[in-house]
Amino acid sequence: MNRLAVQLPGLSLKNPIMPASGCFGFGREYAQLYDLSQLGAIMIKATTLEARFGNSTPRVAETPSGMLNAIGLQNPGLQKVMEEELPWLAQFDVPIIANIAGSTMEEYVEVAKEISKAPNVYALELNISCPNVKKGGMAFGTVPEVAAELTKLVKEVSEVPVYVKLSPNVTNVVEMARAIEAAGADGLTMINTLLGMRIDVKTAQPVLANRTGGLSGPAIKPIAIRMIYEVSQAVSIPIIGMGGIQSAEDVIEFFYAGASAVAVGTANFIDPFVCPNIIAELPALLDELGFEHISECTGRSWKKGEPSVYCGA
Amino acid sequence: MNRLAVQLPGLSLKNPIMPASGCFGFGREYAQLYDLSQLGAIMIKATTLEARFGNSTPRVAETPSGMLNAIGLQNPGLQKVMEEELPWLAQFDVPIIANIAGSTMEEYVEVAKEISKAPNVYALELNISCPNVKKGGMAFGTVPEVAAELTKLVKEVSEVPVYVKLSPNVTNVVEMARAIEAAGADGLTMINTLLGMRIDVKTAQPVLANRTGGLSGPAIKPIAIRMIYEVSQAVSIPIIGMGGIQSAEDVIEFFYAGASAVAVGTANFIDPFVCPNIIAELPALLDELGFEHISECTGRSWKKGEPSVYCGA
Amino acid sequence: MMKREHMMIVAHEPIAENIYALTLTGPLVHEMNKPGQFVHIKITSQADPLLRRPLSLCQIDKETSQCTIIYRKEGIGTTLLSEKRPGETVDVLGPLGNGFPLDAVKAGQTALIVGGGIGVPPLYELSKRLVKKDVNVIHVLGFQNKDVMFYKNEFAKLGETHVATVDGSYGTKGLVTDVIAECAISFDVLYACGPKPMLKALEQAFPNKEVYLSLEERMGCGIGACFACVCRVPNSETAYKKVCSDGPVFKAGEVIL
Amino acid sequence: MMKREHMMIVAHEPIAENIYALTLTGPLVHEMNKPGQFVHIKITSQADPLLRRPLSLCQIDKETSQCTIIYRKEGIGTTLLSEKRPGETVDVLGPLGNGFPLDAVKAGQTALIVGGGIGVPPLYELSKRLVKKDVNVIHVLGFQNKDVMFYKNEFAKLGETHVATVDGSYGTKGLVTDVIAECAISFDVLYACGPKPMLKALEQAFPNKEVYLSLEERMGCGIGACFACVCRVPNSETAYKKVCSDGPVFKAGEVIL
Ligand SMILES: Cc1cc2nc3c(=O)[nH]c(=O)nc-3n(C[C@H](O)[C@H](O)[C@H](O)COP(=O)(O)OP(=O)(O)OC[C@H]3O[C@@H](n4cnc5c(N)ncnc54)[C@H](O)[C@@H]3O)c2cc1C
Ligand SMILES: Cc1cc2nc3c(=O)[nH]c(=O)nc-3n(C[C@H](O)[C@H](O)[C@H](O)COP(=O)(O)OP(=O)(O)OC[C@H]3O[C@@H](n4cnc5c(N)ncnc54)[C@H](O)[C@@H]3O)c2cc1C
Ligand SMILES: Cc1cc2nc3c(=O)[nH]c(=O)nc-3n(C[C@H](O)[C@H](O)[C@H](O)COP(=O)(O)O)c2cc1C
Ligand SMILES: Cc1cc2nc3c(=O)[nH]c(=O)nc-3n(C[C@H](O)[C@H](O)[C@H](O)COP(=O)(O)O)c2cc1C
Ligand code: FES
Ligand code: FES
Repeated sequence: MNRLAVQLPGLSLKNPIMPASGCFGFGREYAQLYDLSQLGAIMIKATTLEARFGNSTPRVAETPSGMLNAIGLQNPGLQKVMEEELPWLAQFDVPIIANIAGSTMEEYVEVAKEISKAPNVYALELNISCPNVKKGGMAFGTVPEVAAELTKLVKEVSEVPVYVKLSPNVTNVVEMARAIEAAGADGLTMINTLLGMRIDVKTAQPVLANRTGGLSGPAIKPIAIRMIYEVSQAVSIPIIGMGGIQSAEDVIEFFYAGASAVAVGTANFIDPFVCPNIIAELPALLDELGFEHISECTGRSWKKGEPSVYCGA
Repeated sequence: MNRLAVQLPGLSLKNPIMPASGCFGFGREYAQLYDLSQLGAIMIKATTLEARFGNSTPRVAETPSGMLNAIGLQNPGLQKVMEEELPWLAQFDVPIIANIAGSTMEEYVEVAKEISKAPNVYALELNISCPNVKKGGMAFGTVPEVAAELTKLVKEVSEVPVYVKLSPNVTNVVEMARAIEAAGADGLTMINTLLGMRIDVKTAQPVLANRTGGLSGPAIKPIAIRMIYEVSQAVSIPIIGMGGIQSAEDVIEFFYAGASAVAVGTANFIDPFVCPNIIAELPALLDELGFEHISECTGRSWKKGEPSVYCGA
Repeated sequence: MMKREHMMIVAHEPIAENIYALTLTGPLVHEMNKPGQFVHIKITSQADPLLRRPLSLCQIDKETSQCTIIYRKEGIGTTLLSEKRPGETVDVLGPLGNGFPLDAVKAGQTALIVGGGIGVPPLYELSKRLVKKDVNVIHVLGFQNKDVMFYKNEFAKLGETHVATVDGSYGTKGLVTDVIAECAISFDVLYACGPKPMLKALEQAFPNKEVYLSLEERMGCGIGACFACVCRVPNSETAYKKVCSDGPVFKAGEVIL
Repeated sequence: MMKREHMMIVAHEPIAENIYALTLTGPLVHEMNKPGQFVHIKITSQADPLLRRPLSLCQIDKETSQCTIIYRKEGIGTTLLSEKRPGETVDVLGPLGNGFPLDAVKAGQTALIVGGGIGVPPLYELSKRLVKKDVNVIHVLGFQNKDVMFYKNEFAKLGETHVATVDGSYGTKGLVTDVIAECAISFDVLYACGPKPMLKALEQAFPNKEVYLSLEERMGCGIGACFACVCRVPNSETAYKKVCSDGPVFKAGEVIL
């Protein structure tokens, strides 16, 4: 029995730990440090139809227990990802979740249609919530009807299950989640970054060239936990949780809130070995907490008095 | 010339530094440590019509560079505040901003009408955004029409200018700000806390008895800065900024974003002398940055190339 | 008076499993008066961990300007604290709260002093002061097991001392209340500090005695301003006491445990 | 190969105003090969400050397993770093990036080495290596003023060394480019590290020479994964180089400054 294995739509994961999109590139750098086959899955950097350079630098700024980024969806474009990155990743025994973005619904649809054909892409993650691009991005992530429409269109063309990535920059995340579930999404991933800003005291100008950026890291963890807690009780599709995860304890906290798997973003920059380390530490932590299988932790903060039942692979 | 003096509707402040509501009680504890007359103003704990006990404990939880609180508007009620707290505060040469809350519009109106008569209350701060109370609180703070209606009703009865405190838990803070400005508010204060949660790894239960709470402290500073940056460009009423301020440099960052004065909340718990310390440090910092008067800093991150003009009292 | 001071560490060592004794020096010691008062410690200068940590005064020595704190390495704050070395400073706010009332018991009378686990430290200074007043002291200390036991000998020097361990690895197997019942200890005033279930049991066991209990609650400010640490008062919907500034020591019955 | 290691501080002292020399020891030194490479340092174990700080290797001594970094106390990270004492450890990820190409210049040829301010440190190991190869080295070092000047003597031991200070408090008053023009220095290859305006001026001044420039950019990961540190490549809308993993040293013209 594998105590960490989890089953999600399209994804049979040896463990529920995966690097978050944009925090792991296409895996090449981390592959120099450890065997990527150890990972539950990999969420690759957002892919758009054409190559994009992204925003001007500076693109990152530090904040208390967090960081702002305004990369602006830099990526080599669909064709290169299909021809170079995904085939390269195929050497590892690890499912890929393709994060896709676009400026128009048509662009999303086109990317989804193509990239979902790649043999090692087992699921899509619709990035409808990137705060760092002028067109698209944000609007798709904040208006339920728009998000639902996009989900529907992508579902129609995708050959693999579709996960939609929720933005935390909304008044009512449950409403968004419900609309997206109703539109046919197979799962949710949450949360993307919070829109933030820093201003340099000496120059009086924003630190980021793009002015605003997305806040990630431990600072946002309590917001992620709250949103997953709310959404997991309102929908029945699974949630891949993220936002400030740094340790095995954090992973358990996300499961308790309602996540069925998690992604680790910013922490990869602080400790490039964080994902394999967490995977290695989880079994001992499960022992300490008295769980047979990690899936028992999902939703435990709101599933009161539920008997401890093994429900894994 | 007083380089720190600022003029706001109803408020002629010797400096723009004030403790934030709920983080300073009614001043009694801090008065044992320093002379409260040093402060620009004091925002007192939210007052409701009747005394409230608030939520069960634990009411606070620590998070990375932040804290969650779910006090639940504990306060001695309007009458006691009018008869005991405000008269006691009158011994200090410092204007009081009365933070008021309620479960219904009527309650807000009643409290506003009475408390605005107190001789040392120079402005009201409508807490339409408290995430820790079941009724009222949140809804008033997230629906523009409701917030506008409440603002109008309170303006009708208040004998002093009315500031409205914005919630960051919204998709579009500019829309809220515009609606509230249009309804006649004299100023805005922002931001209140972000809704968050922590779950105890050992018990699988939320750390706070109330389950969710409001996130404050340095962790939220980049979100506050971004929102003030957006709102200050969209409205013409002044903004009292808050959210994670700990130092004189932080104060300047809030001014650059668009604030005309600031409030310090959580930092009072870490260093009870933080407000007088910041006030003491500001003049040297203004020298270093080359400003005659602190008001020159307001909005400097977006007022491009504006000549440096003295505009203070 | 309460002040904020960067106090210098003069000694810092483990005295039991995950239990450390930290001795600090600085003028602030001269403000520390009552046993049962606590200090609020900021462990790093950075924003993470953000909040101060409340820790009780275990010994106050005005002659040497030193005070000692005994703490258990629990979470991140106390873990970081445990890494500090002599010569470094810590940021201390204090003394806070009202301590144990010494004048509740007279010379020649008997005080029963009951501590559970990490509730034991403040009772040491209390006992020293009572002994100085010629009060007869009896100590009952409860620990999980022998490995986390501390200060047994120090207490024994001051008066009769009983130990209970949950696993029976030292002294009586069981709880402090078992020892009190077993030994049929009689006393005039009871002082206690420890986990809430222990305090509740003591309150119930001695409804007609003068009992003083030191409480713990999660804190924000530690000085009475934030309303984080309130507890309810009997027979009222809205009345409250703050553990940090009205307590941490309350007379049994004063607040609802 | 890049590794993560907790390296021990063996020496740490100020060598000029707000400039510190930090000497570390550990097996990781044996992975450090090229002058111009940098390490990424996590200063506290806590989440604030969150990110690692990129700092260049100034000396690599495999015999003693020691490396030295020279840094300026700037913001919060370097301030906290400056408080660390010998015996403590720091969390180092490295070595990162590609250093200066040593084989761009042959024995008997002349290398002009130009450093500005806190760009000077990586040039010291470079110069030592070139001297070992019997390359003739000429150094031009620029500082704001005399108080923040460092390593002048160390460089002087390796070869001809000129200093410029902005305020004229030492050496030539003005910029490094003034010195180069004034002294009509001739050379085969130029290596430089320093503020961007200096690098741009050098690139423009010597369009027909082989010039290597070490760049700085705000970093997230430091290893090429996050796309924080990119710069544009001439004649392309989308092509880019990453300062952390493709640089920090680039041949002039390779990227747009
Ligand atoms: C008045 C008072 C006196 C105390 N005296 C002592 C003492 O002498 N020795 C000792 O070992 N412990 C004492 N405690 C408990 C001590 O404060 C906690 O063990 C400590 O705060 C844990 O911090 P941490 O960072 O290690 O744990 P974490 O779990 O990381 O702490 C997270 C947050 O929870 C708070 N917290 C955690 N446990 C407690 C607790 N039991 N009580 C209050 N807040 C808590 C922390 O202060 C912090 O804000 C006392 C508590 C109070 C209220
Ligand atoms: C490849 C490389 C090599 C470097 N080598 C050295 C060296 O040998 N000696 C030295 O003194 N400095 C060097 N620097 C600059 C050094 O990284 C910054 O001075 C340092 O990060 C400032 O951190 P702080 O916490 O003191 O400042 P803060 O202003 O608090 O830093 C906030 C954030 O901005 C980043 N940052 C601030 N200034 C710079 C900068 N100039 N370049 C890149 N990021 C910055 C920090 O890394 C951090 O993420 C180098 C930079 C790079 C990119
Ligand atoms: C540098 C950086 C780049 C990111 N790029 C993307 C992206 O391309 N697509 C996406 O959906 N999310 C992106 N994100 C968001 C992360 O995937 C993740 O949702 C967020 O950072 C919260 O997790 P964390 O706190 O663990 O980093 C990016 C985050 C960072 C820090
Ligand atoms: C313990 C606590 C209690 C608070 N109570 C109130 C309140 O009664 N009314 C209110 O408008 N805001 C209240 N706030 C919010 C603060 O006034 C402030 O908006 C927020 O904490 C952000 O500022 P900070 O990060 O400096 O704390 C409270 C905050 C804290 C931490
Ligand atoms: S901890 Fe703030 S009132 Fe007691
Ligand atoms: S710093 Fe992450 S790619 Fe260079």
